[in-house]
Amino acid sequence: MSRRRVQPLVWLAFSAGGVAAAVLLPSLALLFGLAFPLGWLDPPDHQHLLAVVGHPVTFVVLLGTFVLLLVHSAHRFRYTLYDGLQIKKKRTVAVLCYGAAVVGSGATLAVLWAAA
Amino acid sequence: MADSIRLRVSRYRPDTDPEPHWQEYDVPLRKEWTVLDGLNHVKNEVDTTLSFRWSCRMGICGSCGMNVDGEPRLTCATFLSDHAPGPVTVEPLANFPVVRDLVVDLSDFMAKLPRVKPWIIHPDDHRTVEPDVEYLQTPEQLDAYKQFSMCINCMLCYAACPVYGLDPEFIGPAAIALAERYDLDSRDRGERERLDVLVEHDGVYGCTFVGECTRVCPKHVDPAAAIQRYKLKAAMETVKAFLLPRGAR
Amino acid sequence: MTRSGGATTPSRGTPTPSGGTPTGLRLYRPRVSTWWWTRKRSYLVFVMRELSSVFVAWFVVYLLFLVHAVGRGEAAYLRFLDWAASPWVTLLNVVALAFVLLHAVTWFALTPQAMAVRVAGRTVPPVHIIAGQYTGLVVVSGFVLWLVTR
Amino acid sequence: MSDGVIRAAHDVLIVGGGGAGLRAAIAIAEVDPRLDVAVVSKVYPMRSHTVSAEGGAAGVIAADDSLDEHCYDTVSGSDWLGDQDAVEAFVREAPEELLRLEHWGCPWSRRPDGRVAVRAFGGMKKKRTWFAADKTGFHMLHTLFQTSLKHGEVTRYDEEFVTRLLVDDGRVHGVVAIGLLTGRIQALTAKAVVLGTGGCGKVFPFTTNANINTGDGMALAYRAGAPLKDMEFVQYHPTGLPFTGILITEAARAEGGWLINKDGYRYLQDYDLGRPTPTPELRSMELGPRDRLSQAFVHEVEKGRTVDSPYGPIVHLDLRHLGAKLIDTKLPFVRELCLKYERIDPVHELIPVRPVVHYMMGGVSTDIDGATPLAGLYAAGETACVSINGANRLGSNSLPECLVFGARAGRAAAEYASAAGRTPAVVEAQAGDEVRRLEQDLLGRGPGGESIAALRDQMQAAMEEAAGIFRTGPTMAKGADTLAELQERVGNVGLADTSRSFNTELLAALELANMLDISECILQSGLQREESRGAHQRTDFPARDDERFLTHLLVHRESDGTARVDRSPVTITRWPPGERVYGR
Ligand SMILES: Cc1cc2nc3c(=O)[nH]c(=O)nc-3n(C[C@H](O)[C@H](O)[C@H](O)COP(=O)(O)OP(=O)(O)OC[C@H]3O[C@@H](n4cnc5c(N)ncnc54)[C@H](O)[C@@H]3O)c2cc1C
Ligand code: SF4
Ligand code: F3S
Ligand code: FES
Repeated sequence: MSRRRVQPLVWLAFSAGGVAAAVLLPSLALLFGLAFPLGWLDPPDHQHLLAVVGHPVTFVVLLGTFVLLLVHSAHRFRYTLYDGLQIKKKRTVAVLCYGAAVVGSGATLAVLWAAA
Repeated sequence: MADSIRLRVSRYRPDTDPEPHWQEYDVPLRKEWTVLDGLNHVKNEVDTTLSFRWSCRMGICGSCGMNVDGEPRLTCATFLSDHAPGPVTVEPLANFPVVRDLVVDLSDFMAKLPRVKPWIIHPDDHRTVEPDVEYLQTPEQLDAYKQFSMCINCMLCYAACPVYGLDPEFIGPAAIALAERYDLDSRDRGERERLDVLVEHDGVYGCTFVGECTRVCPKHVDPAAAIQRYKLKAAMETVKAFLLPRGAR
Repeated sequence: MTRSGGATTPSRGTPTPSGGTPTGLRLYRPRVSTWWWTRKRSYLVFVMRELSSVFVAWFVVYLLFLVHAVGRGEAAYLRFLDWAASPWVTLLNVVALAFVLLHAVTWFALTPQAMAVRVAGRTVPPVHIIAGQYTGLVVVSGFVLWLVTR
Repeated sequence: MSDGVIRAAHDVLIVGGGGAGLRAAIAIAEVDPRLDVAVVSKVYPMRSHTVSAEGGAAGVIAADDSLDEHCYDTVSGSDWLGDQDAVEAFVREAPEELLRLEHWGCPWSRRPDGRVAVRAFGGMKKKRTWFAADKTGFHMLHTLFQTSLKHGEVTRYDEEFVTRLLVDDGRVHGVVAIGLLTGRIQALTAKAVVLGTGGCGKVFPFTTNANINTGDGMALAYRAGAPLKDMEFVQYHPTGLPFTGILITEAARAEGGWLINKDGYRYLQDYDLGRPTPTPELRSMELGPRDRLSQAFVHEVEKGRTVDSPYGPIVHLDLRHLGAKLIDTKLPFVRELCLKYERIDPVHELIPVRPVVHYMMGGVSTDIDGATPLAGLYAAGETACVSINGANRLGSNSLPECLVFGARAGRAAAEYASAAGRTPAVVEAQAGDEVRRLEQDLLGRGPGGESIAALRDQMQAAMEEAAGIFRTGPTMAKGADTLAELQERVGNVGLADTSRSFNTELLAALELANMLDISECILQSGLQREESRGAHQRTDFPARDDERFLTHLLVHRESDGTARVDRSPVTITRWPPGERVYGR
């Protein structure tokens, strides 16, 4: 009973992560992945960024979003392995994928905490 | 327009053939001929041993599904002229075990269908027995489920769904669409019972939203939509059950 | 009168032909090739869409590096920017961004199917849902830009 | 699983998974869940031909309607050949049955207030035809099929072809069937058998009927010794698409469509069917009965007022004035079919139509509980003749007929089975004979010899020639001669396919043999009926003759295989024979 009720919750997190990835990631990726490093835009100065990152609201938002994104990725990747590569060891794949998401979430908490 | 077209037909006779092979036939290319007319021409005039299913030849009985040029199609609604100059490959529906030539084994779907309880469930049992009065249903309430009641069980969606191909345990698009059809019916109270079936591991969450089922559906049922909505519904129910552990039941 | 609400009791006729493949058939079971998803364009798009998950994860890691660097001080932050401008990181980011955009576009396109939005008893037409999501994307992006460059 | 000749034993065996068969199965499961019921069908139940019915199902429900009026429309529509006790039972129970289907989830079209909507239909004086857009049969069949799944205790044998009824001492004890997937031929015994095997439109070349409508049940009963009734009455539907024969439902005319000839003239006004009015008038013009409309078409051909097409003369059905909105809500399937198969859009273009063989009024003779003269054998639906349809069926009466008499036959069979004794041992020997006949004589025969397709074509051509909308003694006699010759030749058909698995060539051979028997019955009855009534119009006997022919004709099979025709009286309760009046 309780075991099978986990599926819907994981899926809900996957979907929330999907929305987050669709609306939030393009701008973040474009700015911090390309525009700032490559100098298309002036990178924000360190003081400002530190203030933003250190703000409690940012902390909560980033933590929540990152965890959802990780669950999203893990969930999707799990099925990509099943379908795309036809991996039959379903349990192992699930444990590895969601395990990675859990570890990643822990790391996220640690990094954000340290930066705040 | 050329006056004939070549059909490349997959043949398999279980008594003699270890695996399917191709056989080619030239059939007249006429503007009103469907792929099914071509096959019937072969059956009647050229090779009487070719085996395939068909009946209504008007796209409603759901028996003539085959893979035509790699796409699952109703052969009685697929015109040869749209595949000219050919050759047109005709294979049994993908993802199903092949019984013979173009005939596939549908037992799997027939066993799955009752699992989703595609009938009206209502606590007042007399509703399904006594014909006393009609239950009102406004045109809007009818519209809510109508689309999902259009399924002719042609199995094209199963042939198109890679998830079903890889994991035949997956309950599959048409069965879930039918569950949704009854859930959305204002006369039904069986949502809970069906949910219990569909949250299982081979239920709705097996679908990865490839969306091919909807693309190939000849009756515009949109099973992909039914499945995703089901996922959301199941998730909401779970959250509710989580927040109100007892009250919800 | 009570009747089991649709339990499928096993039938009493000897065989159970309603369901289950008859025995003694030599069925041919086609195997799905590992490369099935290269056979059709729509399948390929699907697998690419699913692969975006890898790049979403990459950006999480990448952004965590950034945050980490910011937390360590100005020098670390600048070193991060230098590293990020290196050719292979740039290349990776370009590819990853492309996948993230693919994700966003497909996600938006599929939402109306996955969710029947009803406002005041009427179903909202799909185009409106899609347009709404793009508006969301623009607003969020604008906010991010404002927040970091302010 | 037993691998002997007898595969399984049931209490009631239903042959046919269409509207009639499924309704019978559910009826039995509901009255006595302890009975062991099985449904055998040569196609999966939801593929049965009931699926193609479009227009609707009649049942009195509107406030301004009455049972008597539905009775009268049906009786006069039948040209007084329908049995009035059966008609009364039918009319009384039809609304209950349709409501029951409502409770089972059938998506009937509704009025804005949520009540079931009804539409006009040909030959009906009131609006009483329930509909689910224009896919009524589809929705009814799927509702029945899905509801039947609830009764998991009903065994199903899908894709099993029944080849013979097992009879001993005037009682039916089961069937022999071929499992199509495996090719296994075995007997299924039962205390009672219900036939719901549908019609036999395929004896004609041009028909709305599906490929499976080969009249197997009629032939099975006929050979087992049950007589066929009113076989001469073949309904031509006035509006089929040329080439395919796909039906354009009568609902198209009920919603206001017009039939026009090559001059754009609503020609029905010339045939005593009333005056043209812009909106449809009940029991008048385009809403006249099918026999009269199809006959009017032939007269138009004779006057040279039809349009020539590659597939013979046609007239046009005009829906353009109805507008896209009405067509899309009430007739979406008509639009879909026209777009797909004729590549025309009825919203802007005329639909080419011509009469097409549609329905068999005749069938296995039964009483009002579906019982045939053969003990233990029941029949319902199009394969049976109760008779409520007489010389001409009214559109939308046959779907409810399947429900009403399917349920009645099911209940009667259940009652009979509860009392019946054990299956006698001789049945096993009979089954063994049948298995040998199929395996050695047919499957072992090899290729060469006559071609099934060629014989079938010749049979169909002969039937079209002899038993068309208008008939004469000599043409029917000539047709009968051709059939006799084909009967000889069918014994020599070659079978190139020796596979066991899904051998559709074997099926085609068996179906052809069935159709030949039925064709013969149609012509033999037709020859005997020297009058014109309903769908049986003889130019050599143009008038109705109540004196000699207010009677059913029953065809029996003699031991030498020939047909013997005799008579049985028509039951008249409250409506003495009168003139059929439309549009006046
Ligand atoms: C195009 C079309 C439109 C119609 N529209 C209407 C309408 O609007 N209103 C109306 O009232 N009527 C309509 N009719 C008539 C009506 O649909 C049919 O008369 C009715 O559906 C017949 O139902 P049935 O159950 O008797 O037979 P079917 O539905 O034909 O079922 C026959 C069953 O018997 C099985 N069977 C047959 N032979 C064998 C065998 N040898 N072994 C095993 N199984 C066998 C088949 O597999 C099938 O399951 C229409 C008919 C047509 C052709
Ligand atoms: S959902 Fe569509 S494709 Fe799938 S079985 Fe039903 S009608 Fe066919
Ligand atoms: S194709 Fe298959 S994966 Fe889902 S959306 Fe359709 S069922
Ligand atoms: S033959 Fe019935 S759907 Fe094609």
